[in-house]
Amino acid sequence: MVELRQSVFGVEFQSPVLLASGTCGYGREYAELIPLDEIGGLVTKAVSVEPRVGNPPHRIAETPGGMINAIGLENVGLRRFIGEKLPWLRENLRRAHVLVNVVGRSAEEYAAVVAGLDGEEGFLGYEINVSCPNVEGGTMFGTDESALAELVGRLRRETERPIIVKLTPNVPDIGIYARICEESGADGLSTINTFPGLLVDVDRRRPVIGNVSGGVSGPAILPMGVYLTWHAALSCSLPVIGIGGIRSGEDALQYILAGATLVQVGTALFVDPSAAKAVHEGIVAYLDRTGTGTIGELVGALEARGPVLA
Amino acid sequence: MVELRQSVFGVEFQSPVLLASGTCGYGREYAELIPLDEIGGLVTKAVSVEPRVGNPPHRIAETPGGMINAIGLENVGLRRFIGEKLPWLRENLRRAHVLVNVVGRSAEEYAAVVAGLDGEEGFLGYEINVSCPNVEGGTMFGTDESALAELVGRLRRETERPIIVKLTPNVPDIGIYARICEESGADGLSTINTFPGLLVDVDRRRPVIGNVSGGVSGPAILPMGVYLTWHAALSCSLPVIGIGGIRSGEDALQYILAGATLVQVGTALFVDPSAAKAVHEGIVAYLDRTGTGTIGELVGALEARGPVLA
Amino acid sequence: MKVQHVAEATWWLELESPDIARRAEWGQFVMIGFGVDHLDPPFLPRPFSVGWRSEEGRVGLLVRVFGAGSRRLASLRVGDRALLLGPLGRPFHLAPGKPVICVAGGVGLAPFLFLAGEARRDGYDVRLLYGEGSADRVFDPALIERLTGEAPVVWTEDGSLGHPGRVTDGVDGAGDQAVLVGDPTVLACGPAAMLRALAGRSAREGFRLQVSVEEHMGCGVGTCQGCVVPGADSRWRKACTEGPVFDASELAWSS
Amino acid sequence: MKVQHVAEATWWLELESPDIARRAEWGQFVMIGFGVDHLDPPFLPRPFSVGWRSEEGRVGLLVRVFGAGSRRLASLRVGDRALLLGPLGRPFHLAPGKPVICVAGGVGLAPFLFLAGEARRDGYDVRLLYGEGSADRVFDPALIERLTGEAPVVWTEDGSLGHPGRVTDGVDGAGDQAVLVGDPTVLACGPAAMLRALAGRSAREGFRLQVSVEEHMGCGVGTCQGCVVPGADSRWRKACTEGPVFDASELAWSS
Ligand SMILES: Cc1cc2nc3c(=O)[nH]c(=O)nc-3n(C[C@H](O)[C@H](O)[C@H](O)COP(=O)(O)OP(=O)(O)OC[C@H]3O[C@@H](n4cnc5c(N)ncnc54)[C@H](O)[C@@H]3O)c2cc1C
Ligand SMILES: Cc1cc2nc3c(=O)[nH]c(=O)nc-3n(C[C@H](O)[C@H](O)[C@H](O)COP(=O)(O)OP(=O)(O)OC[C@H]3O[C@@H](n4cnc5c(N)ncnc54)[C@H](O)[C@@H]3O)c2cc1C
Ligand SMILES: Cc1cc2nc3c(=O)[nH]c(=O)nc-3n(C[C@H](O)[C@H](O)[C@H](O)COP(=O)(O)O)c2cc1C
Ligand SMILES: Cc1cc2nc3c(=O)[nH]c(=O)nc-3n(C[C@H](O)[C@H](O)[C@H](O)COP(=O)(O)O)c2cc1C
Ligand code: FES
Ligand code: FES
Repeated sequence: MVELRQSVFGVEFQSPVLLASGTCGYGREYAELIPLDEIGGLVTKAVSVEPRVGNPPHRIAETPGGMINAIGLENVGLRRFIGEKLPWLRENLRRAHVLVNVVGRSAEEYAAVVAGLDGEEGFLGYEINVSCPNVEGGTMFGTDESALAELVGRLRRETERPIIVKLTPNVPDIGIYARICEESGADGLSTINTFPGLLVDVDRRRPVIGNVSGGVSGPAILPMGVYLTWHAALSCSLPVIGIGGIRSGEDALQYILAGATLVQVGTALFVDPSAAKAVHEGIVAYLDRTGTGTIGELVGALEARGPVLA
Repeated sequence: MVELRQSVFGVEFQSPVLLASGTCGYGREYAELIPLDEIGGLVTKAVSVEPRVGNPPHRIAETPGGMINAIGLENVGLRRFIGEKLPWLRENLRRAHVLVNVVGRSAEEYAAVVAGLDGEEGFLGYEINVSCPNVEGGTMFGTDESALAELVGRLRRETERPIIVKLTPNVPDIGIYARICEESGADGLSTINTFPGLLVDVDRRRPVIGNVSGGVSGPAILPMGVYLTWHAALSCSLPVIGIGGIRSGEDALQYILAGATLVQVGTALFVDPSAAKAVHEGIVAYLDRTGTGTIGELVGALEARGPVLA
Repeated sequence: MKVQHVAEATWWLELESPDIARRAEWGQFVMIGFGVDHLDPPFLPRPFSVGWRSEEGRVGLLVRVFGAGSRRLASLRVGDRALLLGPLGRPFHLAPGKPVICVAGGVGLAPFLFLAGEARRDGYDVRLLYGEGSADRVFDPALIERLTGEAPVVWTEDGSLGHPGRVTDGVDGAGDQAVLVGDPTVLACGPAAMLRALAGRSAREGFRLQVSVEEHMGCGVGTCQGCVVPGADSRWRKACTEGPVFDASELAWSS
Repeated sequence: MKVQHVAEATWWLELESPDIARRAEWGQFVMIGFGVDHLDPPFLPRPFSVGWRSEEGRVGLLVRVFGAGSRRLASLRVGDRALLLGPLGRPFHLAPGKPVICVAGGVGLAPFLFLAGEARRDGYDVRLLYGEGSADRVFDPALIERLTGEAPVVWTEDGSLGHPGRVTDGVDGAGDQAVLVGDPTVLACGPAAMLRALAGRSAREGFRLQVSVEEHMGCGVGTCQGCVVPGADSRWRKACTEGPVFDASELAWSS
């Protein structure tokens, strides 16, 4: 018998496989297709203080080996999330854990979501999405070192639940941001969010995506995600959740060997909702085949010298 | 008759299609497979002051929708480049233009290559590869604003030939670097170089690539390359060469509509050396089909508002 | 798996899927793809209307080639395996006892092959108006008759087959007897411009109109929020779970 | 295009390519892929030794499945099209009039199917030693005899066919008569460990040894510098243009 359980963020995860934010709604939509309570858990679609209407169509399109999306963080907002979405998760997920993906235009907005949710039941903690444009400063928390430190520090004061910061890939040195999160009191990291991309409809001479640019996800970004996960994990001592292009147990193991404690499956769910369970089973098969007793032995077991970059 | 000629960098390019650095050697290797003198030109493998031995194998591997490489800038060095490689290019390319890709560990090394080459014949100008780790400072010219300004300014004083700076994709705002290049005297930009990636051999629990990490190229990065080309082109008034994942005329047109004056084909040459010519012919067919007289009308003709980022 | 070339750039696929065949309702769709090991288009699965089903558990799809994804589907061969998710989405709703007018533009024909045949057997008076650009694109009327029990009224824009003009002209009864009689339910599937024209008329003339819309889809089940179309109340609607069939009055039709 | 399952995980492909068939030399290889429209592995073309050629312009490849790329090649069907680039690389060089000993480990057999048949016809005394893990992996000796004019001496590690042990034992003449006689040229293709063992002996015992090496390849023609192997002078060698066949003494053999 192989052991996939791990203690992370103060609780036990029965499987390292979670569903990625924005690709599994609020869980319920996939309830009939994915045995949610048999995997590690899921991350909700982003929740903001106020509801957001999101972007005009087309919101998604296929790219070589992946897809591009610009949903625009459409979501029902904090109040309706608590009233309409959280109860189902609370009642239906007994063993799988729920992380709430949080976005805001300002540190205040992020803090308001955390403060507003913290007294509720039915979820474990927060995944803080810092790749969202900060309209006030015209920058992003995820690419501004001091803004990130301030944001994480502020959220830390709002909650004792796990705070996991989801980093953006388009920085020269993700290790800097990993360390900032650790020093500011975060409990974990998620790497990575999507890459900015643009797809042109050459016949209409217009962007395919209504929002012009969007985020690229899927198998195409797998090697970048593994690299950034490895780099982030080596740069701090926080547990890291590996994300990007995972569609098999072997893909997940690339992340785990590179240093991820947990992984998330996103785009692959669209291609086949059973992918999440298949990733879990692929990991089990690998442990079996290689005679590895527990998955913990594999986390960060890659034999390789650290990144060349500082 | 459609018109593919354009005046760029003070000369006429008969085609917007060039071969990307590191994917066409020094031209000669592809002479029998690609009608080099019928396309826009080529960019040589990186040239450094001293020869470089490069990285241990494996140096390349396939990734989903692309590949990863860590050649380690193996090259014959300035002196042998002048003695052994340049003469063939000078004698065999009459209409196609040659750019020499330049790397160095310090501004001095870059300057030495440019100074050493400038009096020679057989090439048009320089493509400055600033995504190469600067061993002294532990950083990269391509992600350090002041180092980049200094480097470009310094090279400007060494030569009157076109200086094209090849930018790295892993920065939060490529527009900043585009403007720095313009202000420091560059004549053009190349976007983009490869994305850092890591591929893990899960059975051996080791990186597939001898150098551990490498650069990801190929179709997988096409939407990122188009986005960054668009962003760079909107951020300055320099001509931009679009690079990343191009394998058809339509791919090239995505870059051109997004603002690229020229394009480069790289990884696709490995898959099929005739890809470069096919890209050229695909562009001709598009101009024909859409009744576009000259390719210049298409450069930056994308109808879209600018990037959301500053 | 059966694949048949039925008109210019148009293929008829029959796939084994007893579960979908049993549960499908008129107007529903399936997501068809090739699983996570497949990177070439269609990497994301593509939505196709259920175009037919058999007692034996086969599902028929009418596939027209637009891009690389549909081209790959059209090149499926006997023995190939595809991944089907469905049946998905809200179906058409017929008003009991009232006549049904189906307006099909191009491959918008697909859901009506399914609906017309079964609804007629259920006793509905169904009229099928079917428009294409030209004759070479028309799905064989004899085949349609075999699938649905009656030949369609065909319109071609260039007049190369059936009535000349647009299928929407057929709603006026142009070239045929009047059709908007007996408080009919009009169902439409086809290009956006065709749906918009009908929606305008439905708003002015007050007939019941249900439209099946198209939008890029990711998941097909409501999780990705990728497939939105504008609602009349300036809220987005998900084409996959709130549609693809909408009451025309529910949507915003401003061009 | 002909595809034939010839041993466990091993297929024999015959492709139409008159130009390659005409120009190929013993030990050369081809890059085989599916063109730029194909993203699934093999996205990059893969190197395979020319395993045979016919007067009529067919080229034979012996393909063993290691990963996704070779699996796709093995699943080619009659009528499928592949892209071939070749013939590429430096061939084996025979010493005129001297006996030739081919040592093949696994699919390292491929170049020798080509060489042994033609070299024998050219009057060379060729002996083929062929090792596999077990009998189910062995390419039918009768077929080898048909292709090369003589049955190989087979070794299997588990002894399930032919001589028990490693094919390198065969060089000692173990289980057979002595082979290293008459100033032979030894040619070897197979796993790195096998080549290393032979290179060590060649250095000690002084027989001529040429080895065909493997490394990941991108371009196959010398532009990408992806395929290097370490040279004895601590310079890298490109397996595609300076190899794949090297004099054993040219390479560094330290594990
Ligand atoms: C509910 C529904 C039912 C449909 N039923 C049928 C049918 O019965 N027969 C038929 O031939 N077609 C049908 N379509 C349209 C069909 O899905 C598209 O033609 C197909 O997805 C095009 O894919 P492609 O790769 O060939 O095109 P692409 O090259 O990807 O693009 C061509 C066009 O296809 C559309 N498209 C692209 N990606 C997607 C996506 N992920 N989801 C949806 N559309 C996309 C766009 O309009 C685009 O302009 C239906 C669409 C929907 C939403
Ligand atoms: C000159 C030469 C001749 C060869 N001749 C034969 C032959 O006749 N028959 C035969 O069965 N095999 C031959 N091979 C080996 C064959 O090329 C590999 O088995 C094949 O590339 C594996 O591809 P894959 O996608 O199945 O494996 P992958 O899943 O990609 O990896 C499996 C193994 O294949 C190798 N590999 C991966 N990518 C490449 C690449 N781009 N180039 C080269 N190797 C790679 C690696 O060793 C890897 O461990 C030859 C190799 C070389 C270099
Ligand atoms: C349609 C879609 C919507 C997404 N929405 C969110 C979101 O709301 N918040 C977030 O942090 N990430 C979001 N993501 C990013 C994913 O969670 C994930 O980081 C990314 O897609 C890479 O993983 P993948 O390649 O497995 O999809 C979204 C991705 C997709 C494809
Ligand atoms: C094998 C290989 C070697 C490369 N070497 C160089 C180099 O020496 N200098 C450079 O600026 N870019 C180099 N590149 C990057 C390419 O020039 C190009 O920017 C990148 O591959 C993206 O384009 P593509 O997707 O068309 O390959 C190399 C790329 C590959 C695949
Ligand atoms: S297709 Fe994903 S929500 Fe409709
Ligand atoms: S495979 Fe490209 S140099 Fe050898």
